[in-house]
Amino acid sequence: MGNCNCGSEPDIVIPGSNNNVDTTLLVPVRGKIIKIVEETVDTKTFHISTMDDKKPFDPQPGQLGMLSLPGVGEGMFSVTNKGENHIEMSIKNVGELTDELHDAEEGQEVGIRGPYGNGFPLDYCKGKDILFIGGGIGLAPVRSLIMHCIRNRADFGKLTVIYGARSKGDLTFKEDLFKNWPQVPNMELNVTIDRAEEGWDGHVGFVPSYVEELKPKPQVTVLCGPPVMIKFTLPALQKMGFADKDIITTLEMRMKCGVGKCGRCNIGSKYICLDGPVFTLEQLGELPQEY
Amino acid sequence: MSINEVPQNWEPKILVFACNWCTYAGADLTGLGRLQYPPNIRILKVPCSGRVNPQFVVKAFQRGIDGVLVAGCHPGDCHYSTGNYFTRRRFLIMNRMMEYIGIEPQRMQNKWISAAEAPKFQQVITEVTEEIRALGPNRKLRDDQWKN
Amino acid sequence: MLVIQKTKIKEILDTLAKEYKVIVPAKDGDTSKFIPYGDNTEMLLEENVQLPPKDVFFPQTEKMYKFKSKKNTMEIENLPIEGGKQLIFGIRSCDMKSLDCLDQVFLTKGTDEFYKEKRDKTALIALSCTKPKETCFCTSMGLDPQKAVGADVQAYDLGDKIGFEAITEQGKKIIASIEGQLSEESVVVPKFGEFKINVDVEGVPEKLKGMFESPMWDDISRKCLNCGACTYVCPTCHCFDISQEVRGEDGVKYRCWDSCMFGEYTQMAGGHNPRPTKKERVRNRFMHKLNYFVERYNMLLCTGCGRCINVCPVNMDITAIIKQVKEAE
Amino acid sequence: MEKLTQEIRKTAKEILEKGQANVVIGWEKGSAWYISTPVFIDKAEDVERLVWDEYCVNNLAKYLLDYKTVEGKVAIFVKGCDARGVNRLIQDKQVDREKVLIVGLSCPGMKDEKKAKELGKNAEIPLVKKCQECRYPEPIIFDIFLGEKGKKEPAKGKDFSDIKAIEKMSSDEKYDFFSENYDRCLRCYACRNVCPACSCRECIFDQSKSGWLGKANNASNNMFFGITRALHVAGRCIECGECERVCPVNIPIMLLNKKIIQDIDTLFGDYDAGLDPEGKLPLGGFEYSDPEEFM
Repeated sequence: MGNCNCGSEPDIVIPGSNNNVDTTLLVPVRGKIIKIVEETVDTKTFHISTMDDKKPFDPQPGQLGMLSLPGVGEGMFSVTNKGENHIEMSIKNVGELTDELHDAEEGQEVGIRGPYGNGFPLDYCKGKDILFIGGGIGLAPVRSLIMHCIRNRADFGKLTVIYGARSKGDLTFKEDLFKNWPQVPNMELNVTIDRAEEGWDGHVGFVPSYVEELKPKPQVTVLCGPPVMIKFTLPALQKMGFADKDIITTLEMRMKCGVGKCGRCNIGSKYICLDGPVFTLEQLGELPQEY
Repeated sequence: MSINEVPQNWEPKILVFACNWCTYAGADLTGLGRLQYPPNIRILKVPCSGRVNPQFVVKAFQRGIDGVLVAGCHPGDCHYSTGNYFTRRRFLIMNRMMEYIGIEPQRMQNKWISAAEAPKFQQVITEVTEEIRALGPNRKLRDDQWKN
Repeated sequence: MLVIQKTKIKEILDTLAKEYKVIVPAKDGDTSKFIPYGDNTEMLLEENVQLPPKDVFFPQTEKMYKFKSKKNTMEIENLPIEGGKQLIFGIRSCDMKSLDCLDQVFLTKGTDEFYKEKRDKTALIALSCTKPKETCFCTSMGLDPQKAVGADVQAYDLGDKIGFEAITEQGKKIIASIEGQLSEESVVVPKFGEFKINVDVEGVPEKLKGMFESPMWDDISRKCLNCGACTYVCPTCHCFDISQEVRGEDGVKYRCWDSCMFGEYTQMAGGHNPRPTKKERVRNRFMHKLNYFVERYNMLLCTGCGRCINVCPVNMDITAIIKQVKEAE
Repeated sequence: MEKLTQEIRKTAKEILEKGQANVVIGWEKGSAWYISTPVFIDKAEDVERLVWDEYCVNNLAKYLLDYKTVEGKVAIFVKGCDARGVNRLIQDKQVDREKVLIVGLSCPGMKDEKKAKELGKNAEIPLVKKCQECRYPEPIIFDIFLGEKGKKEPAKGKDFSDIKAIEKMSSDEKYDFFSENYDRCLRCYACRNVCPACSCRECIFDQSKSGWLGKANNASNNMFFGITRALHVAGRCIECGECERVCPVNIPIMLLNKKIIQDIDTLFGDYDAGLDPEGKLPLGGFEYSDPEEFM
């Protein structure tokens, strides 16, 4: 697969190794939530930096971070963007930890470790037209690559986004979708919601059919969303003639260690936390269907 | 620390599960009547003594309680008419179980104390406290590996 | 070979105990395991112990760090990793091989400090086997029950004596420290007895790759109780959970053994479980042992110790499964 | 027993061929002569796998829960203890009586697989402990009965001598005894998973997030598990002894269960779980005349 780095062995960065020699692989560094953006009713984006206002780690697009709330627990989340001094994680309220996180306020201290996983194959994507397909919270990991492309605009070709959510209220990253990204040169935005509603004059319909309708012609497709969206979008893409190696997705599994040791996030012999979360459709075809 | 060593200034810690309708009201009355009883108890109000799941008791011992008293309405007086009959059956078994695994019977007691029985509340708490004081601190079932 | 009478083995251990915390196979209530050697230790040298030595390096529960949280602040305090110089006496070939497997997991592709600390500080005196148990099949897994991989010293069960052979530099030092108590004798190492279980694992990992969807998994998993007995007595199973205990403001983060047999193991927040029933869990366990691990680290994750066969309440026999894979079309 | 094995196969074949059930749960020969293990037969041609010998020790009742939401009938072979297990599940409304076809077998008492492993084929192998103490070798519920009754003399009365011995110890001795035993517990949950009285769809011990029982393994947590489990099955334990048999570290789990059985007998009158699928559970109710110790 040429210069794609999906399958390569990632170097493991020992978290916190820069500021505390005693830390080990599984011990987080102390950080804090510096900003909380309310994306939807049940999704918030948390901006996290270290206590001395630095970036906790420098993630590649698509990589993961382990966020912990003292006394509640730890959870693995995709890093949706990074700034000069912070990283961003968009988190949907689905369980105990995420529920507590949603109750947190700016200034809340957290534990953070990472980055984990392989990230998107940047070299492979370089110079190409890229289609981003997202559904619901699935835009979060995809956004890390979109933001990377925007920061390095000259390195990539046309950027096309097809994003859908259940309703207008469920659309995440509204500021990007409607304010920031439309300013980006050679970038096309297509937003859809499942059912028509008042105050929405955009497209209505499911993502897979919208993809078929738009007939985009990218060189690489990056998609993430709920399983049902992926299930119906993939055949649509394949029907349009895209090769499996040019369709890239990112998976999630329950994770505890993040470093390929605790065992649970395997799909076949691959660990999502090390070899994933980013896989091409070609790679997924070689793995058992157990995710 | 050896199992029999009593730390300085040790005071028994006793958890009292008190039913809302009788014993808790009885405890209230004890206070209103200015009847003195040892300050060693922590009262946990439950809607009915029947609410007390035996695992609450084990958990209390795990977390460092020296004795547990489960108290409710007298048989026949239950606010929910029969809750305390279930309590009676359950704790006849539970108390024997705790004794069987090595918890001294004084550490796991049940008493019926009505809303009017302030003197009884005072007396029971005094007795239980003294019995447990005599036994010393409980280390059995204690989950103290997290202290360091 | 340098030998000592079995009856005098305690003298050697006493000498070693001056420098090391000595860990020996011994009886523990109605079971047996590796425990620190002491005056009252009932050593068990006739057969391998029922529980593996993995907890010496990878304890069932291990504190990782402490934290303190008040309102919205938190502090993280690292704990010193426990582990002084120690020595295991009497570890068998199968369990030595299991350390090789665990090393792959914990020491490659990111070093696990908790494991490494203890592994580095532990000297190993392996003991040869003469009499395989009913459930032993280490030879089938390519091991030599009389020659362990990675030991500092190989000890030989010579009947009423034990012979010692230094393998590594550290082993030579160990032997030097007890040399005065040993005598030089020419000995014949007895042949080991016949294995009741023999199974051919040749080609099984490769074949399993294509058997993920095989109906075989439905059949063999039906009787599984999904308890974690096999995984907890397995010397190579290494899955863990990370959890915490909180008392007021203070908390301790610890890791503890987990089992792929449990439903909670892969249960995701939000409800999805990629391995929802016993079929998926059983399949994952055996695929991990016989295929996934081989693909990843180029070795089987089974050492033939037979402990899982010994404890399984419903006779899920890994050797029977290997045979079934072999025979499958 | 060889003859009965043939009959079992014939019966299973008939059941499957006539469509009286979609699956037959029985025993097959395991990977050693001293092991027979549960087997599930869905096709008539597979009935040859079924066996009946003195190592069919597994209680099969628990497997009925796997078919709770599966359409169609399940046939199950039962010994005395399996039958009580099935009854228990029916009593708890976990299993629909209409959905089960019960084939009874008179149990001669099963041999101790662990002892067999040690002693070898030619030795006299003793019965498993649970079978030595068994008072109900005959299935008390069945639709079809195979073979003859009376293969084993039932034990006379319940033997609480081991319980009494512990009761005589001092508090500290008792605690040392139990904590040393539970210190070994691996929390593999084999005892729970095999138990026909443990039928909760979601078990408290799987809810580590609820905070009742941390995943950390120590004597305190393990005893919390042991005591809580004993109390959860109080009045429902059918004394099949499977928990103790399956324990990989040989914890005498039945000492807790039998203590409760003894106390129920003394306090509330003799009771044997799993005999009457309609009956009231001793801890699911009360009598106004129960002993009063809490005045």
